[in-house]
Amino acid sequence: MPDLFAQISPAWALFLSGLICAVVPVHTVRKLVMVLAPLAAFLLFLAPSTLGVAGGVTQIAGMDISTYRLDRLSYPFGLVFILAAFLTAIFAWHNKDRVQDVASQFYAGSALGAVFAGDFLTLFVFWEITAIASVFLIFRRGTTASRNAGMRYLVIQVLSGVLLLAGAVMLWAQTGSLAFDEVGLDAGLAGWLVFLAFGIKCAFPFLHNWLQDAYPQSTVTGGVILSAFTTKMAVYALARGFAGEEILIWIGAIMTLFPIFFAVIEDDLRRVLSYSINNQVGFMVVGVGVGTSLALNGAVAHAFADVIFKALLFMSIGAVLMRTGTARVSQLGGLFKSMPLSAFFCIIGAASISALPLLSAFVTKSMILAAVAEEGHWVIWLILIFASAGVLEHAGIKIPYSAFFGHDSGRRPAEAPFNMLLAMGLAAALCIALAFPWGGYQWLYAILPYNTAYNPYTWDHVLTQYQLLFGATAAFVILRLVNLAPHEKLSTILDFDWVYRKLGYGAGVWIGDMAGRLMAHLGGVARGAQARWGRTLGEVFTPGGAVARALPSGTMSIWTAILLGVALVIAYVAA
Amino acid sequence: MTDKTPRPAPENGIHPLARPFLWLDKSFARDVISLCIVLIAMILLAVDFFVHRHGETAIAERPGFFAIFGFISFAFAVLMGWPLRALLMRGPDYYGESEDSDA
Amino acid sequence: MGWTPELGLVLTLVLPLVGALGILALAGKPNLREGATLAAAIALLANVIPLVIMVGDGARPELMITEIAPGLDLTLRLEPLGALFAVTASALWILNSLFAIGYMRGNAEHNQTRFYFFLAVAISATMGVAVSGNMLTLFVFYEALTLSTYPLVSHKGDENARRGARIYLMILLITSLALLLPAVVGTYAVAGSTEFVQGGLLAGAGVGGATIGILLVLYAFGAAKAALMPVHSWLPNAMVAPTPVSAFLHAVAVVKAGVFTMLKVVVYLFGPSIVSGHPAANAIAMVAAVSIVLASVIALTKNNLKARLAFSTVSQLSYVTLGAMLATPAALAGAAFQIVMHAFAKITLFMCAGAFYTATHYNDVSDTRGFGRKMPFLFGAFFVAALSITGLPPVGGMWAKLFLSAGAAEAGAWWALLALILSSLLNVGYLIVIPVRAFFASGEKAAASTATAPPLTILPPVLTATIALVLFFLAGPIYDYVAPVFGGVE
Amino acid sequence: MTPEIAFLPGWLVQHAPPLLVVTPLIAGVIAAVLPSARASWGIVLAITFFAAAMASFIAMQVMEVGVWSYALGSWAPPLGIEYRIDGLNAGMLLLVAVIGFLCAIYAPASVEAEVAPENRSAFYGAFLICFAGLLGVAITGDAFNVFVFLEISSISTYALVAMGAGRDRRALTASYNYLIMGTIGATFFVIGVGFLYMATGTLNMADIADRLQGLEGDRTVQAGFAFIVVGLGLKLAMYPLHSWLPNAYSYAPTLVTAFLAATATKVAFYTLIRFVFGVFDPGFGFAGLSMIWLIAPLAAAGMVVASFQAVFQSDVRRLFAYSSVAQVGYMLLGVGLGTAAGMSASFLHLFNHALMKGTVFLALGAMWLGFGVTRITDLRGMGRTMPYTSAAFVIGGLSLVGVPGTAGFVSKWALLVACLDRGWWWAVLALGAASVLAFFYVGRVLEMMYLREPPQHDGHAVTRSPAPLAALAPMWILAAANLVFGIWADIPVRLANAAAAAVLGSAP
Repeated sequence: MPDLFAQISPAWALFLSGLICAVVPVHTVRKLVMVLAPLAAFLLFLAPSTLGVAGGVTQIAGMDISTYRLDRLSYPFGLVFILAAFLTAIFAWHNKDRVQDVASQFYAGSALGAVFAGDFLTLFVFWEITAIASVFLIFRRGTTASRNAGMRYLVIQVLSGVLLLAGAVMLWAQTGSLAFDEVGLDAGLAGWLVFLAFGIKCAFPFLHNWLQDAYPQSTVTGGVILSAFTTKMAVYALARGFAGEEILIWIGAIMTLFPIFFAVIEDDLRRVLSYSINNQVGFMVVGVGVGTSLALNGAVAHAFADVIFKALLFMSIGAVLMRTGTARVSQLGGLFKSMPLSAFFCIIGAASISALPLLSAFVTKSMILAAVAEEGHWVIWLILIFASAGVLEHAGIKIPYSAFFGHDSGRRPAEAPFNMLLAMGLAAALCIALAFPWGGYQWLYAILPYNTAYNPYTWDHVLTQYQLLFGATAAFVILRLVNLAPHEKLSTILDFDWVYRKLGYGAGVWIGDMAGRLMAHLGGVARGAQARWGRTLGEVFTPGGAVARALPSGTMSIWTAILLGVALVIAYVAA
Repeated sequence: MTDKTPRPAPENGIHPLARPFLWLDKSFARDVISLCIVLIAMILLAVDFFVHRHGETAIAERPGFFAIFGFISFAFAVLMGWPLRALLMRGPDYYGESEDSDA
Repeated sequence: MGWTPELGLVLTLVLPLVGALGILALAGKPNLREGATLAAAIALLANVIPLVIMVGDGARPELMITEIAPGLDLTLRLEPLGALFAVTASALWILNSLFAIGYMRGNAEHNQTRFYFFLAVAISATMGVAVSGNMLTLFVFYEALTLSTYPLVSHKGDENARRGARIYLMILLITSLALLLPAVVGTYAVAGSTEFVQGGLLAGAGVGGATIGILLVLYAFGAAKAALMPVHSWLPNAMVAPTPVSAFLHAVAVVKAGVFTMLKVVVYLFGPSIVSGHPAANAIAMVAAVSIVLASVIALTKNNLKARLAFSTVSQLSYVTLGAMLATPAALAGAAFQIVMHAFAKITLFMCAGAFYTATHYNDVSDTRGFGRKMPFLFGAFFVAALSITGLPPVGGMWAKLFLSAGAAEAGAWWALLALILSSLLNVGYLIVIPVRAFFASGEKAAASTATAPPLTILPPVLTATIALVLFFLAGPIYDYVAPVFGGVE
Repeated sequence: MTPEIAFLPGWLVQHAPPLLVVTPLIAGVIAAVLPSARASWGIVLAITFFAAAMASFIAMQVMEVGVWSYALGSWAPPLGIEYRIDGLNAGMLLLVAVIGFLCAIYAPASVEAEVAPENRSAFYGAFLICFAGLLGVAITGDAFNVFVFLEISSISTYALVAMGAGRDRRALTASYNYLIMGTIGATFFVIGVGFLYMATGTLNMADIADRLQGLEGDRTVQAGFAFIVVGLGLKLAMYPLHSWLPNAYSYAPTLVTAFLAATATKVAFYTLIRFVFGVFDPGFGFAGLSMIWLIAPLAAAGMVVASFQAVFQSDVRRLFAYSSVAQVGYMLLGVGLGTAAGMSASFLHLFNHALMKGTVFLALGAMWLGFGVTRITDLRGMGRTMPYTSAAFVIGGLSLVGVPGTAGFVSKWALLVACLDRGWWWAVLALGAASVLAFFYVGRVLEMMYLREPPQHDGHAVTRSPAPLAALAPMWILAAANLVFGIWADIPVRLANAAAAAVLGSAP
C-alpha cells in the first residue's frame, strides 16, 4: 500500500479537490474539501519512506515523463506549498466564490506539480496551468482595472510558458532528453530561453511588472494565494536548472535593490507587498547564483520562510482591505483600535520579514549573506545589507505602521473574521517556530538540500542584526520627527510597465492606425489599377474592342497572307 | 466579489483587546517610544566599540558599521522618495483604468 | 453480404450521399429531414470507426473505383492520417448537425433542405479527400468539395453573400486550376503516377532538387484551402455563410482538406526526407510563419466575431503548413495533431459564436461583454476552446504546439519558434480576451438582454469543448496511431 | 479485306464506307425538294441514324481488324479514289455521325422556331449535304477528294448559317464573311494539293506520302506544306484566322451552331493532322519546325487571347464561340508538341470538346427557344426557369473548365502531361491561364443562371418553361457522355491512342 501511495504526486489531491469544488455547490462541503485536500496531499507527501522518489514515470508520445520527483531540493518546496495551500484554505473559509475556490485549488496543485516535475514537459504543463488558474483570482475582483491587469498578467505568464516550451524542445533536440536537471547558460539559446522563462515568473528586473500590476488587483484571498506560489516555484526552477550561474548574483542584487525605492513612495499597501516579494526573491536569486551548498540552503530556506511571512502580511492587509475596502496608505491608519489581532499578526509578519532575531527570516536570510561573504562578493554583500535595511523600511515599518498606527483615519472596521485570524495566527506561529533557537530552525535546516553546519544564533550575529535594525529604525523616527519622509498619496507610480502600457500601447495604436491608412491607400491604388486594367482589357477584348472587333474580310486575308509568309520562311529556313 | 463590504464594529469600533493599548495613540507616548528607539540604537552603536566581534567581511568588522550603515541606508531609501516622486508620480487615473469602477 | 473494409471505404462516400438523397426526399417534413441528416451522420461514424481501428492495427484497406485511363485511376486507400481526418470529420458532422438544427430553426433560415443537402454532399467529398489513395483521387474530391460548398457559402442569397461566395469560389478554383492541377500533373509526369507511397513517391523516384522546389511551391499555394497567405482571402469572405457552415468549413471540411492535402503531399508524395531542409520548403515554411503572425495581428483588429475567428483560422492552418514544410518527424506529428485539435477547438468557437448570434443577434466581439454570466456554458466552452487554440494545457491544442515547436527545434528553425511564441501571445490577446470580457466585464447590452440560446445550439459546443479537454489526455494514443507514418520521434 | 459481321447483309458490310457518304448526299437532295418539312426531317433522322450505326460498325471493325481500304469503283489505288479508314478517322466518322444524329433529334424544335417555313426543307437538305461532306472529308484517302468534300460541306454550311437570318439579319453578313474566308482557305488548300501533285504526280495520300520520302528539300513540297497548313488553319479557326467563327456561330440557327461547333472545325483539324503527319513526314525539318515555331505558339496565343475575348463578350453564343477558338488552341498545342502523347491528348480533347460544346450549344439553343436568350443578362434565373437544361449546361460548362470528374478534365490532364513530358513549362502556364479564364467566362454565365433572380414580367417572375424533350434528350445524352467519359475514359482514350498510333506509328 505505501508503495502505491509513494508513487502518487501530492498535486493530484489538490486537483481532485479542485474538481470537487467545481461541481459542489454547497459552501461548507467545498471549504472542508479545500482544507482537507492539503492534509491528504501531506499524507501522500509523507508516503515515500525515502527521498529520491521518481514516481508517475511513463512514456507519452515518445517522451519520458516523470510527474513525481521527490528529492532534497523539491522536498522543502513541496512541503511549504502544501502548508501554504492549507493556510490559504483556512483564510478563505468565509469566501463563497466558487470560481476562486476552484482556481486556488488548481493553482496550488499545479505549483506543487511543477515543483515535483521530473521533466520539462510536465514542468511546462503545470507552469502554464498556474498561469491559467491564478488569473481567475485576479479577474474575480471584478473591476476594469483588475480585468486589464489580469489580461496583461496572463499574456506575460503565457509568454513565460511558451519560452519555457521553446527552450525545452531545443534542449530536447540537442540532447535527446526532456529530463529537467541542471541546464546552465552554456546550453546556448535553449538555455537562455529557459532562463528567461524562469526569469519572468521570478520577476527579474524589467520582467517584474506583472507582479506589481496584477497582485494588487487580485481579490482579498487571491492576493494571499498568489503571493505564495508563482515566484517561489520559479526560484525552485532556477535552483534546479541554473544553480551557480554568476549572472544571477547580479540580477538578484538588483532585485533586492530597486523595489525598495518604489515601495517607499507607493501608496497601495498590496503593491508595496508586491515590491517586497520582488525584493525577497532577490535574496533567493542571489543565493541560487552563488550556488554553494550554504547559499542554496539559504535560498531554499528563505523561500520556505518567505511563503509563510509574505502570506501572513498579505493576509493582514487582505483583512484590512476586506473590512475597509481599501489598502491605500493615504486612506488608512489607526486600525489597531478595532483590529488589534490583525495588527498583532501583521507586526509578527513585518518583524519576520525584517529578520528580527527569533523570527523566521533571521535564520534564513543570514545564510545567504554568509554565503555571499564567504565567496568574497563584498559589493553584493553591501547591497544586500542595504536591502535589508530597505526591507525594514517598507515591509517592517511602513506596512504595520501606516495601516494600523500612524495617522488615525477614523475608520473603525470590525476585526477580521475568525478563520482569517486563525490562518494569520497559524502563520505567525510558524514564523516564530521556524526561528525557534531550540529545535525550530534546526528542523528547518534538516530538510534543506545540503547538510551544512550553520548556526545563526551567534552572539555577534544577533548583535549586529539588532544594530542594523535599530539604526535603521532610528532613521525612521528621526525623519518622521523632522518631517522629511515623503507622504504617500493616491497616485500612480510609473514603473517599467510604462514601456508597454503607455509607450508600447501607444506605438501599437499608432502603427495600427498608420497600417490602416496605408492599407486603405494601397487598396485604393490597387482598385484603381484594377479598374484601369479592366478598362484596358475591356477596350481590347470586348466585342467592340481592338482585338475582338469583327474584322473585315480584307484584314483577314492579310493575316492569312502573313501566316503563309511565316510558314514559307520557316520551311525555307529549315531546308 | 463576495468579499464583504465594510461594516461598523461594535462599541464605537474599539475592539476589547485594543483597549489596553489605546495609549499608543497619544503623542506623548509616541515621543517616548521614538526616543527609546533612538536611545537603544545609540546604545547598540556604543556597545560595538567595546566588544570584539567577528565579521563576515572586512568592512563589517569596523566598529559601528551595522548601526551607521543601517541608519544611512534607511535614510537614503526614504529620502530618495522625493526625487522619485517628482519623477514618477502621476495621477491615480494615469492609465485610464479606475480601480474601483466596473465598466 | 457482410461488411468488408472495401465496402466500408465505399460507404464512407456513399452514406452521406444517401443521407443527401434522404434529405431531398423528406424536404417537406423538417423533423424527418433532420432525422435523415443525423441518421446518415451516425451511420457514417459507425462505418468509419471499425475502419479506423483496422488501420490502427496496420491494415491499409484499398479499393480502386475506376481507372479513368491507363495509369489514371481513382483509388481509395485508408492510412493513419486519413483515418484520423475521417474520424474527426465524421464525428463532428454529428455534432454540427445538431447545432445546425438549433441554429437554422432558431434563426428561421430559408431553404433549409438545400442547406442540409449540400452539407451532406460536402461531407461525402470531405470523406473522399480523407480516403484518397492517390493525388488524382484527392484532387477530384478536393474540387468536388469546392463546388459542393459553394451553395452553402452563398446560402443567404443577398448581394453580400453572392460577392463573398464568388471570391470563395474564384480563389479556390483558380488556384487549383492554375497551380494545383499542374502540380499534380507534374508529379505524374516526373514519377509516372500520383500514388501515395510510404516514404514518398518522388523521393523514391529520385527527382531532382529544382523540380521538387517548383512542385512544392505549386502544391503549397495551389491547395488554397490551406489558406496560406496570400491565398487566404477566400476564408474571411466565406464568412457570409450561416454559422453552422462556417463552423463546418472552418473547423472541419474545407480548410482541413487543404492542410490535410499539404500533409499528405509532403508525407506520401515528396517524402519527408527530401522536403526537410529543402530551400523551397524552408521558404514556404517562412511564408507560413509570417501567415501565422500576420493573420493573428489582423484578427486582433477585427471586431466582428466571425471575422476574428476566420483570421484566427488562417493563422492556425499555417501551423499545419509550417509543420509539413519543416518535415521533421516531430513537426509532422505536430501538424497531424493540429488538424485534429484545431478542428475541435475551432468548431467550438464558431458554434459558440453562432449560438450567441441566435440568442441575441449580435455579431461583434464588443457585444459579448457581460454575457458570460448569462450564458456560462457557452462562454465556458469558448474559453476552453480558446485555451486549446492558444496551445495551453490542459487542452488538446497544447500537443500540436509542443510537437510543432519540437519540430522547429529539430530543424533548427528559430524563426518558426518565434512565430509560434508570438502566435500564442496574440491568441491570448484576441481570443482568450473574449470570454474574459464576457465573464468579467459588464455591458449594457448584456444587462438589458433576456435572450437565451436554444439548447441545441449550446449542447454541441459544450460537447466539442469537452472532447477538446479529453483529447489532452489522449495524446499518447493519437501519437502512437500516426507515428508509423513518419517513423516516430526519438 | 472482308469484314466478318454476320448480322448485317453482306453488301451493306462490303460497301459500308461509300454508303456512309453517298446515302446522306443523295438523301440530302431528296430532302431538299420534299414539300413537307416534317418528311424531310424524317429522312434526316433516318439517314443520320443509319450513318451513326454504320460509323459505329466501321469503328469497331477498324479497332478490331485494322486499316480498312475501300477502292471506289474497284479502281485500285493509287489510280482510283481510295476510301481509307484507320485509327485516325474511324473516331472522326463516329463523332460526326453521332453528333449529327443527336442534332437531328433536336432539329425540328430549332427549325420551326428559327427558319422561315419556305426554307425548311432546303435547310434539312443542306444539313444532310453538309453532314455527308464532313463524313466524306473524314473518310477519303484522296487529297483532291478531300478538297471536294470540304467544299461540299462548306458551301452547305454557308447556306445553313445564312438561314439564321430568320432570327437575326446579321446572319447574312456573317455567312458572307464566312464564305469569303472559307473560300480563301479552300483555295489555299487546293493550291497546296496542287503543289504536292506537281512534286509527286499522285493524289492518293498514302501514295503521296511514299513518294515524298527524300523530297524534303524540295521547295515545291515546302510551298505545298505552307499553303495546306494555312488553308486548313483558316478552316479550323486557328488563331488569328478565326474571325469568321464568332459571328457565324452567334447568328446561325441554334441547331447549326451546335452541329458546327461539335463537328466542322474538328473535321478540318483532322485534315490538318492527316496532311501534316500522314502525308508529310513529321521528321521533315520544315514540318517539325512549323510545329514548334508556328502552330504551338499560335495555339498558346489563341488559348489565352480568345479566352480573354470570351470573358468580355456580352452575347452568350459569341462567348462560347470564342471559347471554341481557345479550345482549338488546346488541340493545336497537342499537335504542336509533335509527340505521340501530344497527339493522343489532342484527339482526346477533340472528342471531349465536341461533347462539351455540343451540350453547351444545345442547351443555349433550348434556352433561346424557351426565352429568346441571346445576351448573358438574358440568362438571369435560368437555373430556376429551365432547371434541366441549366443542369446540362452546368455539366458542359464544368467540363469546359476542366473540373475533375468531367471529360474536359481527362483531356486537359493528358495535354498537361504531354506538355510536361516535353518540358514545355510555358505551355503549362498558358494552359493554366486559359483554364482560369475558362473558369471566369463559364462562371459568369453560371452565376447569372443560378444566383440572379429570374427577370420580372408584368410584375411577376417568369414561370418555369421546360425545354421540349426533343431538345433535352440529345443535350442530356451529351451531358451524360461528359460525365461518363470523365470517369471511364477508356473508349475515348483508346480511340485517341489509336489515332496517334495511326499517324505516328506509336501510341503513348
